[in-house]
Amino acid sequence: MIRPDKSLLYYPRMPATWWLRKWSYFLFIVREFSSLFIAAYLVLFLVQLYQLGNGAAAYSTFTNSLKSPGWIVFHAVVLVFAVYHSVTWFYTTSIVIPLRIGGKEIPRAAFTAINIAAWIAVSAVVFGLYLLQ
Amino acid sequence: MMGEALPNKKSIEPLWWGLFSAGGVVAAFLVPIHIVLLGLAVPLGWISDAPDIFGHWFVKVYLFVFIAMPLYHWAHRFYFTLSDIGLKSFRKPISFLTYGGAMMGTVITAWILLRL
Amino acid sequence: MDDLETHEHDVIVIGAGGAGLRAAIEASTQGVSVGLICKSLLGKAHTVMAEGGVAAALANTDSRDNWQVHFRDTMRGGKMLNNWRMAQIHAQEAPERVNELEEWGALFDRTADGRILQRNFGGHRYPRLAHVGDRTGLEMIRTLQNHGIHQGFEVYMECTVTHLFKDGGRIAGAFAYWRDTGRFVLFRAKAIVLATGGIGKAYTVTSNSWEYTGDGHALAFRTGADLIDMEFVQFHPTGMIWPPSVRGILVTEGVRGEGGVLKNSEGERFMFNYVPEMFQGEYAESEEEAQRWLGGDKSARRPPELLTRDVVSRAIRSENLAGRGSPHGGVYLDIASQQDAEFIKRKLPSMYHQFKQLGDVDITRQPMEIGPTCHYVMGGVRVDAETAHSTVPGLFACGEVAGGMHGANRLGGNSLSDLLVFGRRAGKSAVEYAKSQSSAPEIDADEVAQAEREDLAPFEGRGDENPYALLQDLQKCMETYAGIVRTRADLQQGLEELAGLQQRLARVTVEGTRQYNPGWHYALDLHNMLTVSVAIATAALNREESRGAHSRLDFPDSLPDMEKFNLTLTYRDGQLECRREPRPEMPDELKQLIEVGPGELTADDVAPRFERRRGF
Amino acid sequence: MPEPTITLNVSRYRPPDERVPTSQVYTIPYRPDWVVLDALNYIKDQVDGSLSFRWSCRMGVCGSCGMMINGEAKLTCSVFLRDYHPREILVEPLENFPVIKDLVIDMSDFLDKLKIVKPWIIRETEKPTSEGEYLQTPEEMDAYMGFSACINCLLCYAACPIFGVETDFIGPAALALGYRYNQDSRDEGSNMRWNVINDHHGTWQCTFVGECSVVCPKDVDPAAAIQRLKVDTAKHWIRSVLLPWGKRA
Repeated sequence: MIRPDKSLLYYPRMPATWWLRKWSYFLFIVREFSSLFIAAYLVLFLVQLYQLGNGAAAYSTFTNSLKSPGWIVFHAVVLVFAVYHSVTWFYTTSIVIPLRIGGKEIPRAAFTAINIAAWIAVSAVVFGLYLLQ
Repeated sequence: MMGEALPNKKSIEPLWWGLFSAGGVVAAFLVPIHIVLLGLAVPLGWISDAPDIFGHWFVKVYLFVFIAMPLYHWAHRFYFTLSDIGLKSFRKPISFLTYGGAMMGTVITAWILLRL
Repeated sequence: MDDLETHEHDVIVIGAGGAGLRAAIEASTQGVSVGLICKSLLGKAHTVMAEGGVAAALANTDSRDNWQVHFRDTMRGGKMLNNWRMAQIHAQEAPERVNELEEWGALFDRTADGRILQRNFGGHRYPRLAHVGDRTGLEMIRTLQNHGIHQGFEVYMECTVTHLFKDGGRIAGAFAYWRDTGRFVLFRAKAIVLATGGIGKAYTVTSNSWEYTGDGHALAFRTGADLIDMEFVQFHPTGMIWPPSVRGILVTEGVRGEGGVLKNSEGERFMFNYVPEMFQGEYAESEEEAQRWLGGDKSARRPPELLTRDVVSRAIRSENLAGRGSPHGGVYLDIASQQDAEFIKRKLPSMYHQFKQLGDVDITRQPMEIGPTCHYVMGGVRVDAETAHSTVPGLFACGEVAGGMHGANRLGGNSLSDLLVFGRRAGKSAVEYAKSQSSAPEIDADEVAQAEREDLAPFEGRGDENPYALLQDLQKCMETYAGIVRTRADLQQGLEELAGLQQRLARVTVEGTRQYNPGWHYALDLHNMLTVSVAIATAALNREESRGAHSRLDFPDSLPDMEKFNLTLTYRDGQLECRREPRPEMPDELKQLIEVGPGELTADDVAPRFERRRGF
Repeated sequence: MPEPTITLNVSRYRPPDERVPTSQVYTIPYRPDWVVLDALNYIKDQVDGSLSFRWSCRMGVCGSCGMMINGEAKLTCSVFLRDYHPREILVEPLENFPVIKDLVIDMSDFLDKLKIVKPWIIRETEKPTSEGEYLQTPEEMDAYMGFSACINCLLCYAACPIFGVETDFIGPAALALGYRYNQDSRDEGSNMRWNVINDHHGTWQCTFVGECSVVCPKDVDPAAAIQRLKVDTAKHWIRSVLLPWGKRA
């Protein structure tokens, strides 16, 4: 491809704050950052397991501290991000791996709904198993 | 601009992406209920704590997957997010922090679970 | 001239629509250096807007089809004025060109057993148009573009050619400007292929885009090549007419091919009243028969909505003159009453969206309001049928800019096959010609300097004429005096006004710099449009009969004597010369094909195709 | 009653005198049935003949007239003034591309990218044309038909922030084209495209913002194509790592 003159072109620069320009971009960044909150939660949970390994006393000191309003708020916030992750994940999965029934792709919303139903079922099972232990 | 023929290098990105995907699935299905159970319900006293459950070996295997996989999910997303928002010149150190962090997290998780 | 950017190729192709791309692909596979120059972006040329399909007698949908019937339909559609050899080559080679395109990756709608599906179109005896929905042109140009980009020819994009140079009698090169910088560039070449498309922008209501300013016609003409059949400008019967901003935009003939019917304001299917003598007995005579045909009954004849474009356009005009037109001067095209919504959306997705989006009309429920729109020029550079060589040594032409193939009227779908068949031939013979030239032609420095002066003239502030105003006046003049119907008085008046416009053009002044300056580009395009407009009006004045797309109110009949020649225009010493070029005699076996009924052609010719299929 | 008007705030860039874009305001008669392209043509024909922009078909198929309309990538032949009136309309060149003049962008880099995904049918053995077409059932065609409707309008590149950050990214339209050929039952060349698709600037650069598919005027869905390429590439990678002795191109 022959182009005559590149020297007169104006090259726009993308500002680092591009994700503030559009609501959809912002939601994208929120989705990506949800992974950070989830990871933070998992690290906290790891600490809990570590304390469990240190004995009953250490463990109960730690679990008692989780009752403080700060940690409750932390968990609530992480939960919001985690749920956001789940919902967006199920929707994107419907795009990445199209579900075909009888040769036809089923609507993405329907596939997302199926995924969400499965998610609720899995959560119920985990909840139930924990209660039954 | 890249030329017509790209080097036939064995990119490792499919591996990271595979781990990221697996982690995303685990996180999507399991993290919310765990937060509800252990982060809210138990501390708020709605249900009683049951630490003994963590001692079963199959729960340990479950927890290993539950914790380690989403760490790769985080690593992959965070690495790209930071470069998307303008830190692409620091790609190398960021990749050490993220993917390296996830790998270290995997080892630590295994160690913590084994000493339970 | 020393500091002028210069490129050298064996073959230069001007125009990157279907014909130009096909020519460049062919030329570059022959191992010579090829340059492809286009004035808009690669892949955006007018071919992209073709909708209905590409005509080729593949005989996939109806086994009775073969090249002989296609040839016959083309000749009869062209009112026998076609260059018969071109029509023959076209009909014979089109299937292979379509298959080749398919092999390069083009997507086509398919029959249940996996072959290319074909649809009905006006003037084609059998379903013959290979298509993909109603975006066949897009698929074609994309396939050619994608195939072409790894062929190794050089593409000069957004680069407009304004002059051709000769060395002695033979072609030597081209002078152009880059649209983005306004700088000039010189191309040296042994052979040049013109593939610049048509002239539709000379009319107010047109389906054509801004590129269609008759550049190739005018370049060839000024270089001394003959133009042929310029009186024949096709008005497509179905263009959008409302709202005003979309006036002229094409509504594919595929709508009628898929069952759409034309109705006047009284709800009558008026086309039954307009079957010309030539086609008597080939079209359904009642709505009942037309319905049976639509239902797939092979004994029923096709509905009269599928008559050739010239016939339908004139019928629409007559209905309006008789007071039975639609509110905005057209008629109604109705597919909603013929097919269900699902079918329409699947077969005509672009039309559905186009009307929904631009016209606020749901074509699955409401009729479309449509009217004739300037669509195609049958006339063009006179070329040799086998080689696409013009009368200037080294200058070739293919696609819409070439004349002869379609005679007095083109059948829908034949342009896409035309540009494949003759694009390839032009590329091939340009290479042969270039290889036969022992010495590289020289370009005279004075001529280059003169070309530069002429192109820069609009910046010199010679007057206060605005190029846009001039363009609008030109379009209005052509629409009024050289439109769907003509008279001697109108054409004479038109020529007089064109002479006035010519003088105003010398006073055109543009503002701004040379960088991407649309005003300047228009000012230069206007030269070509005026040249072509004068050619059209002159030829139209000289053909004193009505035939195909050329309709004279003062000579309403087709005259057998006038079938014996084409009108040829030559530019000599600043004067336009119009003469009658006798048509070469057609061999008897081809004559027979045209005279006998189509049913008698099939048996022998179809059999070998099916033998081959089974082997595949 | 005065004639209703509408205001267009149009980005201008006129090198070599101006080296950064400025904006110019035009107030013109308002016509509800006009699209933005009609308004720009009105300005060019009646108000300011030096305003540069690309357009061609007026019917949403050539893909020349893409611009940013109030910050959204749109084909200007398909957005109506009535959707904005009486508000002002901000018209800018497509984002993420170098600007040549006013609303005209340089897209030559994109054409190079198209080439590297090898958008043509690759066969292990070629078949002569005289044997007729490759057979392909309507179902096989449906598998890729939606991904073949691209008109190269570049709206997806303008909407992709990843391309904005890293212009070496092969990008939505070109990758979708590669996917289209991989999905084509007539094609046997997906191994030949693997390198490009598996490159860091190929699919892996995409973080699935998804805006490309939102702005696509032809519903091509490049976002889906790229994610599916990731799945295919990951499978291919696993095969090549676990079965390195297996057949590979």
